[in-house]
Amino acid sequence: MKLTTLAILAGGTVLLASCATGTGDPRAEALAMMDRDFHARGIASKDRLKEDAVMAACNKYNDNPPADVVARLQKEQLATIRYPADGKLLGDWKAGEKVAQNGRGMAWSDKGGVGGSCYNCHQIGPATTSFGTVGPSLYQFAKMRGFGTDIQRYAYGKIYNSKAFNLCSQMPRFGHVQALTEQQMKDITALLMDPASPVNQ
Amino acid sequence: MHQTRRTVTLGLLAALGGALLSPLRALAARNQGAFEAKSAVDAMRALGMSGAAESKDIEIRAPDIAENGAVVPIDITSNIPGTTSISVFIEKNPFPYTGTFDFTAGAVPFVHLRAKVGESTPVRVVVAAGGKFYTTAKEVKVTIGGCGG
Amino acid sequence: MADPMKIRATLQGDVADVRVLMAHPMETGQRKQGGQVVPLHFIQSITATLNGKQVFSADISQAISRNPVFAFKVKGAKAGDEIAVTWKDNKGETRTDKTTVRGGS
Amino acid sequence: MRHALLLGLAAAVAAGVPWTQASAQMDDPVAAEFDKFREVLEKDNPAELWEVKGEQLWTTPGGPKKASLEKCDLGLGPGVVKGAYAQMPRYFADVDRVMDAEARIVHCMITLQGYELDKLDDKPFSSATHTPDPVSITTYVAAQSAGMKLAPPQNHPKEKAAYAIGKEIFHYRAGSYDFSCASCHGVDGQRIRTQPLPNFTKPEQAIRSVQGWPGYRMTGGVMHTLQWRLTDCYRQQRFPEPGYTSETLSALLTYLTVNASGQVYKGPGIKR
Repeated sequence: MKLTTLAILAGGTVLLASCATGTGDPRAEALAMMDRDFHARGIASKDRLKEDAVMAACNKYNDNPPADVVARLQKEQLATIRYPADGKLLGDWKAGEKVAQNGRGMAWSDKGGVGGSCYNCHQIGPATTSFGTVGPSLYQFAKMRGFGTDIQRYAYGKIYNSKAFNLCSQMPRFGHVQALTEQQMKDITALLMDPASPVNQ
Repeated sequence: MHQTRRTVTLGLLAALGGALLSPLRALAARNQGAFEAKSAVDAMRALGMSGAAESKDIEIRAPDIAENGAVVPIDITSNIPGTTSISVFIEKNPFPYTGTFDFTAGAVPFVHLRAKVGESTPVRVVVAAGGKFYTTAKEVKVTIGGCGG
Repeated sequence: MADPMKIRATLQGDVADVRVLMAHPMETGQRKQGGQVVPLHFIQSITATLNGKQVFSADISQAISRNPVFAFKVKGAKAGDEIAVTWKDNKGETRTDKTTVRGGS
Repeated sequence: MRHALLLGLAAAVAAGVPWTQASAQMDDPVAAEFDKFREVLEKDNPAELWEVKGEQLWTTPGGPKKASLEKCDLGLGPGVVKGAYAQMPRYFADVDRVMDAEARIVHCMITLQGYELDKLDDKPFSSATHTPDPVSITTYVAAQSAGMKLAPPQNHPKEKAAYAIGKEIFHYRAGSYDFSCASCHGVDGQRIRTQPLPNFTKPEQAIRSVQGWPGYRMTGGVMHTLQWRLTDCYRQQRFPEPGYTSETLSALLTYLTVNASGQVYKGPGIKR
């Protein structure tokens, strides 16, 4: 009896906090709990806790939303990509290597100076053996895929907004969330695409 | 006058402290020159260990690749009879000379220590035995781990 | 005041295996905290005695890891013998802790 | 044999041989080398220094009320420490919520010793020069469960709810980089840089989320608890900060610990 009362009370709190339609819905309760428990720190504002439409679909469907949802949202994400106004997609691969090595930025302990964190998850240049394996190897990226403009646009676009190509990709949307500058993204694209880059030797 | 007395008192205190701490080490002062040397060769020269002979009777057990350069475990055993000390030089550290371990009155010539290793480097060991010096080295690699953030 | 060491001395035959944990920052003088360099602060010397007689000593540098760990072996020890370890750092601070040798397996 | 293989592969990689040829074999020798020396490091773990300190803090009267923590109920009755850590997180009726070990210890410090939460959670994590008391106490409490099987209860409805909610939180993607806990710890056999990433959704790997914590972290040479581990994961996930000893962290710890149920907890460990 007492337990029931407590459960109803607890359910009531959840209702107020998250507008969940019923009690005992773990996802709704999780959202309400996190909303209560997280706070802003440094540059990491509280609104980062909110899922946008893409993450809401990925979270709800365990990274595998229905095809029509995927098609609609990917189209929207594709439309967010801003290609360089000067039409040049390739920067300096040496600068790109530095950006790729740098794993800092965007955390509450950071102030500025965002890196691409690329090596955290990908093999890229042959000189670095301490690379992650969360993402595919990018070694010989253009050598294997071709050096053409279409591949350049794909590489730049993928860095800018990975979700335009694979909705629930684990890769961040570096341009979309304004983590990397246009120049940094050009430089990383050059690291992957420049025939002189060690990636393509 | 006052100044002199204070200096004398301090000197006595230091001597006493040293004596209480370690009757043997009070005699051999810390070799500051060796600790401040920027190369293993210079440090060994400062310690009078130049020209140590290569020896297979010194065992160094340390990782081929260290998980974290902040804490690299090193076991050193000398199988050379009459070993009195083991000295360690981490060659590529800013100050390679890491320390000397002295064995007296029945201590087995073995030491386990953990050191900071800044980059991949040979770890050189010099053993003193019967007034002579013997040496060997082992390569330790240091990698980048984690997110780097 | 410095925190106590943790010393273990276990017999293996007539050899005491002595293992020492020390609480010390071992600052290299190169680390920065809040934009300021943390000054050099490290243990410089260690001595160990068996029943008051010195058996092991060391001069060490700041390259020894923070919260240092050392192990050494003393021959001719018996259960109940006293092992004492002393360290002294570059600021003159010192600490001595003792333990009793225990019979091993 | 293994040694030769390792060196050979390291040389091959250094010489620029494409990783695809070397990677399959490379992972294992490096991991094996790390494991071998992890054993050496664990044999004498500086964590013991904080275990001793934590025991003192547990038994010595302290705080504004000058009381010890010996009446603190960690779930097995007032003052029972042995085995308590292995059976947490659990539901506590006096607060009507599920609490993990550190959350419960902090609760006891507040109710029994008279500390204020605001002071305890101002700087709750260890730095090079300071280890907060709850960290030392948690290390002591954890050590009293060494060698025991993890058995966080799943009887009370709120314990079951905490597991289900924790599972949702674990998989919740958001933040600037769209990361969830599962982004790194939801797939087998991945690494960040050279750091292997266990898959915590699988029981046999989930133990690695609990094992070794509280842990002496070689980076920085500091003692850390699971509260720190989860909080720092959220920092690297580019999330805002979760509250110290919050229900969110207890729910996540419930999910992780229940997944590892039945496996033996070895006590405070050493971490990279």
